[in-house]
Amino acid sequence: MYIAIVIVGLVAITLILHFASPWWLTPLASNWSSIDTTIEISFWITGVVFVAVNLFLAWCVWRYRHNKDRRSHYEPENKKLEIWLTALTTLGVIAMLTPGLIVWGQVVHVPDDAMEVEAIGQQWQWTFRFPGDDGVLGAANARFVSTDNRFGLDPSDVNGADDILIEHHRLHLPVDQPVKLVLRSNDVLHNFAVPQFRVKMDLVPGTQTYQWFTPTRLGSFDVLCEELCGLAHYTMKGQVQVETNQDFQNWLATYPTFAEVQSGNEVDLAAGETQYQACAGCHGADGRGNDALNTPNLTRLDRRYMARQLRHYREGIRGTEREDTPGQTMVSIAQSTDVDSEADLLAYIASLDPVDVEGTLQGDTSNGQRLYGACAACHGTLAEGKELLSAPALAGQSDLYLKRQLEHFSMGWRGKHPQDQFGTQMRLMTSTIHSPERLRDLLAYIATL
Amino acid sequence: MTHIAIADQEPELHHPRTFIGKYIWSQDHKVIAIQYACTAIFVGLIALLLSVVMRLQLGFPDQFDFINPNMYLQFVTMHGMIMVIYLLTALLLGGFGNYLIPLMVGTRDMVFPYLNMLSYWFYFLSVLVLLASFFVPGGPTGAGWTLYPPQSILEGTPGSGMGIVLMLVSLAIFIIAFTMGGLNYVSTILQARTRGMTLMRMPLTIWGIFTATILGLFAFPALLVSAIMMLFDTLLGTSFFMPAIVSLGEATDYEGGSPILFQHLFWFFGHPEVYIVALPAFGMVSDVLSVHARKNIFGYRMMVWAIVFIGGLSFVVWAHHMYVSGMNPYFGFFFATTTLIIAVPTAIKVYNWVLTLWQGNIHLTVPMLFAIGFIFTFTHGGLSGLFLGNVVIDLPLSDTFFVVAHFHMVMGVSPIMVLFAAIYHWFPLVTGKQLNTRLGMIHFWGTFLGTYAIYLPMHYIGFLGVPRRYYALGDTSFIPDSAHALNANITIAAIIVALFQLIFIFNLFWTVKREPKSRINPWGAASLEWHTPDVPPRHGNWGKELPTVHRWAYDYSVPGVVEDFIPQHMADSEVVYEPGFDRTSSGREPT
Amino acid sequence: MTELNSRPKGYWQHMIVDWSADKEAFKVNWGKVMMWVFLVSDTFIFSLFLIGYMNVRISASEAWPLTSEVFALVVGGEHIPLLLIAIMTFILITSSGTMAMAVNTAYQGNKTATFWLMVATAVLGASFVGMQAFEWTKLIVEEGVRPWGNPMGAAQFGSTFFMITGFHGLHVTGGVIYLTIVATKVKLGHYDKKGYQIVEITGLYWHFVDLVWVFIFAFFYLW
Amino acid sequence: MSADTQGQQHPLGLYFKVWGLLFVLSAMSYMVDYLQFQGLLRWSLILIFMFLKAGLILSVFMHFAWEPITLRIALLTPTLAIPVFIAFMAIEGSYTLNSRLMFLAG
Ligand code: HEA
Ligand code: HEA
Ligand code: CUA
Ligand SMILES: [Cu+2]
Repeated sequence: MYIAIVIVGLVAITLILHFASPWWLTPLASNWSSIDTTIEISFWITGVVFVAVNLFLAWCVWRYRHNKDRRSHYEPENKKLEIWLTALTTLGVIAMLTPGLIVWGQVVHVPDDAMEVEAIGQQWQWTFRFPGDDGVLGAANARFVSTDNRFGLDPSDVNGADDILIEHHRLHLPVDQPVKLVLRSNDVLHNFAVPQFRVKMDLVPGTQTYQWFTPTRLGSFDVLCEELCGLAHYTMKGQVQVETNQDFQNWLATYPTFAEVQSGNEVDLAAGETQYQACAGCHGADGRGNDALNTPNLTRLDRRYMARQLRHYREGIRGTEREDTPGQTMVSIAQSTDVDSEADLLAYIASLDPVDVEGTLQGDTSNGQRLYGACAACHGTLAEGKELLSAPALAGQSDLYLKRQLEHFSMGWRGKHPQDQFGTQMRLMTSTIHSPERLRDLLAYIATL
Repeated sequence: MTHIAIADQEPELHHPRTFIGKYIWSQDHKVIAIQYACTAIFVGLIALLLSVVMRLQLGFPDQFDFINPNMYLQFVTMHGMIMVIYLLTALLLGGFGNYLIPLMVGTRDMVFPYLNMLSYWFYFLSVLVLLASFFVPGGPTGAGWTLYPPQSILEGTPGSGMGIVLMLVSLAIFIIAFTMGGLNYVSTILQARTRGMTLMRMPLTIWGIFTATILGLFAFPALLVSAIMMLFDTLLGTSFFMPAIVSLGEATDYEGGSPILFQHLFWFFGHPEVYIVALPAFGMVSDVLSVHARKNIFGYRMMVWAIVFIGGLSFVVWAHHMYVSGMNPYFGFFFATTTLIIAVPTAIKVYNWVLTLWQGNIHLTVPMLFAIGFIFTFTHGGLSGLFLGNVVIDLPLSDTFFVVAHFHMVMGVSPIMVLFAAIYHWFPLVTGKQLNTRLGMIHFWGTFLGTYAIYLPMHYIGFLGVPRRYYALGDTSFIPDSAHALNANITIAAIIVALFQLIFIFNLFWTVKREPKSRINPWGAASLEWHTPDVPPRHGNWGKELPTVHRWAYDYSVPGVVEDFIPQHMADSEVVYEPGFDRTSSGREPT
Repeated sequence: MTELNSRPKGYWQHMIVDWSADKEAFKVNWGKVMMWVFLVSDTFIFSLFLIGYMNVRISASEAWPLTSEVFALVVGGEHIPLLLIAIMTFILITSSGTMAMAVNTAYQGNKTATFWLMVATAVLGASFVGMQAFEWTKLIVEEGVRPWGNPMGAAQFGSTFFMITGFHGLHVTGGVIYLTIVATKVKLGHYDKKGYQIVEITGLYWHFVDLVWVFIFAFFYLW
Repeated sequence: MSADTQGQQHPLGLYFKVWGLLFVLSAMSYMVDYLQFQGLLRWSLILIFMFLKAGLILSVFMHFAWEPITLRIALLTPTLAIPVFIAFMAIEGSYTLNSRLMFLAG
């Protein structure tokens, strides 16, 4: 008895939830309105079937509930009824499938005027590549990947030389321009999904995959990795910024070609040394940092990391919090350093002898070791840092500095800016530390490495 | 030597004397069934516990320090794997298959009892190996139950060392166990039926189990092959599934393999697997509905053909799990079409279940409630499957919580509802006692309403675009805050549902200890298993003489007959008609 | 019993009669049915191995080693391609023949002949495995083929080779043990009461192993 | 048919004939390699000899030809799934190779 009423109730609740709730597909921002239409069609067909079948079910349960004085009707089968139902269902299936297949035909077929862009996935970051003037992406293979050739382009392929490398998780695209997004992975499976565009495709190491769409709305959209790719899968996010063609061209012009990246610049160590005098006051002449002044050990940091951080300070991505005094200091310093000769400075710092700063924090190192398990994937089991993964070394770093940074991450003082890809990841990762005790254990363990 | 059918052979049974022979190394299909069931329910409860821990993290991110991203992935993986393989497959086929096949087709035991016993012990071993992976360095694998390489065997995924090796070994052992059991089920059903038991007189339960077993025998090889290849990749450094890779900044020696190959192999197994757990449930629920509605199952022959057809089709739809995997995109046309075609035979089954209730005389007993709940949840889950099957719709929905909601509705709720229905239904046969009805009612309402409260909203979380296998969502620009509140509510519902299962477990023990013996055949079922000389049936099942079957299993409420059901083994001459009833007009089984 | 049904005429009628029979669907011993079903399942295993091999071979961008050279034997200074493989093929076929005769003699009740034919089959099988061991050794030691790589080309060559022939070799080894057990029991007269279907069932398994070799020979060595 | 009453029994002569034929076929498929046939001819010969051998072993040695038609059909039907899988995996393999050669520098 109740069950009949409950089923009617559940059907009602389902319908109410569907029509009254705010939860539905995010507003579309690409040409794929036909996908939404197909969903709509499927929704109506299945919705009608759902309501009809279950209301009939409830009615049967109610109408034919047990009654001592009645017997069931004996009817093994009813050919006509069954054939009718089968035919109707087949019709329903055809009605759903036909638009689906037609739209899939469009999905598979890339229009000729599509602009080609490559998205490269790697645990757990996104980078992008444009084909450059020749309009052809050079061949690439994971075999070629090294710290000097992070995209793994084939150096012998002439088509690759003018490819523009975007070493950043933010992709800009011109509005209303069809894009063929070529997908490549250097390590494991990933997936490039933008919910607003309704696109999604796996990146498969060892082959190349693709998808296409036309962004139709200006704005910034999240790229999510939706194929389990290991521990930090959930932190692997990127962005697509859709803008006018002019803005797009300006943006693209700021990135180097493969050839430029390969040739590298001559550095002037002596000039770097002079520049460093400004830093030496706080970071020490040997670069070992100074806990009293809250400065980190620079000798253990790699050049790319430092360059990125300076840029972040300069562009208001790091150190923006008023109460973050050391950060605020660095902001003004970074703004006063000369961007063009920064390479000299960083080369000089990199040439300093690495120094290890002794740990000062006490804690349960075996618990710390357990916690460090998650960090090891990127920072290395010896906390030596991995330049290819953009993860700085932690060993030998001042533990008070590390502590402060981890606290900043968890408070949102650092890593909150959408442009700060790795900061965002660190924010997600530090949220698993949970307590000051565990933080201390972790740092005490890192200090032993 | 003339060939003699098993049903006509002299019985030769060696009754075990010792306790060990009777209950541990037993070759009696009923004891083996109970061993299977207990082990499966035990690991199932572990998987349930894992799901609660996962839900806590999803509902209340970062509130609990006993879970971290590593453990989250490990729990998801083990939860999924245990539920699908070690709980559902084992319980439906190893448990119910073992118990019901010989009783329902009227034989004394499986054709090869010794192999049947081995089957259980191999299953037991596979469970031990599986559980052992929780205690090895690095913990169990966290690659998702799909175990996709390359990540599953590379640093950066939890349990990529010992964890994945033990997982694969455990699966291989499970497959051996399944094959030994499955050969028995198939041969018994084909070759050892009793006199008068034609295939078209078998209860649908047997049809479901039979087809599922066949699917298993031909689908598990794909899992075995991919497991062996992956073991080679991880232990010997071969490159079946591994192309050139820079793993976490280190170059590896792998070269030239194809990750997509694994996905094809896995889903060539994986899709039939989901029907392996669905078909026995379809069969059992048909019987439960028919018995408790006191009405024959509607359209028996269509039901049989639908089962067989679904089974056959399930081998040509596998790549609907791979629409966005980067396979050749033109495959999408073929697989979308085959996938949606499956909806037709499945729809027939749904209609026939409802039509069985139509014009019936429905007893709302606990098993019946679960069966009706099943129709509702399965319809919902199946219809959401049609979204995913229609390749373009899968584009926005794949790998989101919509998929999670779909397969829980259709697999995590529906077959589980049938299992409960089946346990409540057959408990009086297995133990001679009827499970406490009041506790059963509470359990039903908690489970039915609770699971719908979990999975209905989950579809919408998926529509919003929340990806699956995410430890935490972090900040996104497109997900409203209300989604987080929704997640919290889902978690609360999940915890409540889990607590309701305790009532069920309590009920099991309570009934065995405290309840009085029930009537024999309390539901008035017509199929053979309820008509053994002893209840619970003893070793050998049938005493001296095998029963002879005279009719199908669904002669309920036959017009003119005094009783409201005619047992399968009752000859026409024994049926008592109401005085003055014209026999020639009475109903007949469809043949 | 089904003697009520007059002999069915034609395939179609036969099918209908069998499928609608009670007791059993096939008028054969259940053990044989079980073995057949197992063999179909095993067919899937080997097919999937071979399909996996096909897929990695098709998608390999590196050259596939030339099998007729890799598996050549030098006899009297002469390079003879695939010689050992050919011999192995002949051995397996011979063993299939002896097995077929064992089945025949078993049904005639000639236990001694059955025993010796089965032993011959087992010995041939064992020598097959021995030659395979020789082939593996040669490949590993002389040609430098490893599961994870080889000097001649695509790494998957060694992987698939060791995996597929290894799995087949395990089947042969298992078969030899199975044959030995059944042969002994035949000799001891364990089946006098039950009948000699068991020999035929063993034979099915053995022929299947031969059958698989036909495919491996064609696809792996010749292709 | 003897299958019903007795175990499978067939004239020895048949076995010997088949045996001989198997030897001949094996030798012929070996010659395909020895004579270094290439291309389509090679593949079709390999396949022809393979299927002939397999067919002989299956139908005569394994007595498949004498089994009841019901059993034969029941055993052969499921294997239909294999050619389907072969077809898809062959297409998939070429698709992968294609993408490797075009974009991945080998
Ligand atoms: C018991 C298990 C079970 C069952 C029965 C099904 C049934 C179906 N499934 Fe599901 N599925 C899973 C278990 C199951 N599935 C699992 C475990 C996964 C995820 C695995 C993973 O990735 O981890 C999955 C994933 C999954 C995907 C992949 C999604 C993705 O990863 O992107 C797809 C896509 O096609 C799909 C489709 C279907 C379809 C079309 C059916 C159909 O068979 C449903 C048919 C039923 C009905 C249609 C309802 C009844 C019909 C009517 C009432 C009338 C109908 C009327 C009309 C048609 C008009 N399923
Ligand atoms: C049969 C299969 C089954 C069952 C029953 C369940 C039950 C549950 N599952 Fe799970 N689940 C899977 C199969 C199943 N699941 C699979 C395959 C995955 C994918 C894994 C992957 O991505 O790799 C998954 C993943 C998965 C996720 C996704 C995680 C993610 O992607 O991030 C979540 C999240 O909420 C979840 C939650 C739950 C909950 C709350 C329950 C339950 O708590 C629901 C309520 C419980 C019951 C209704 C009772 C169940 C009772 C028993 C199990 C024990 C006794 C049984 C008997 C006596 C019959 N499951
Ligand atoms: Cu990359 Cu998930
Ligand atoms: Cu599926």
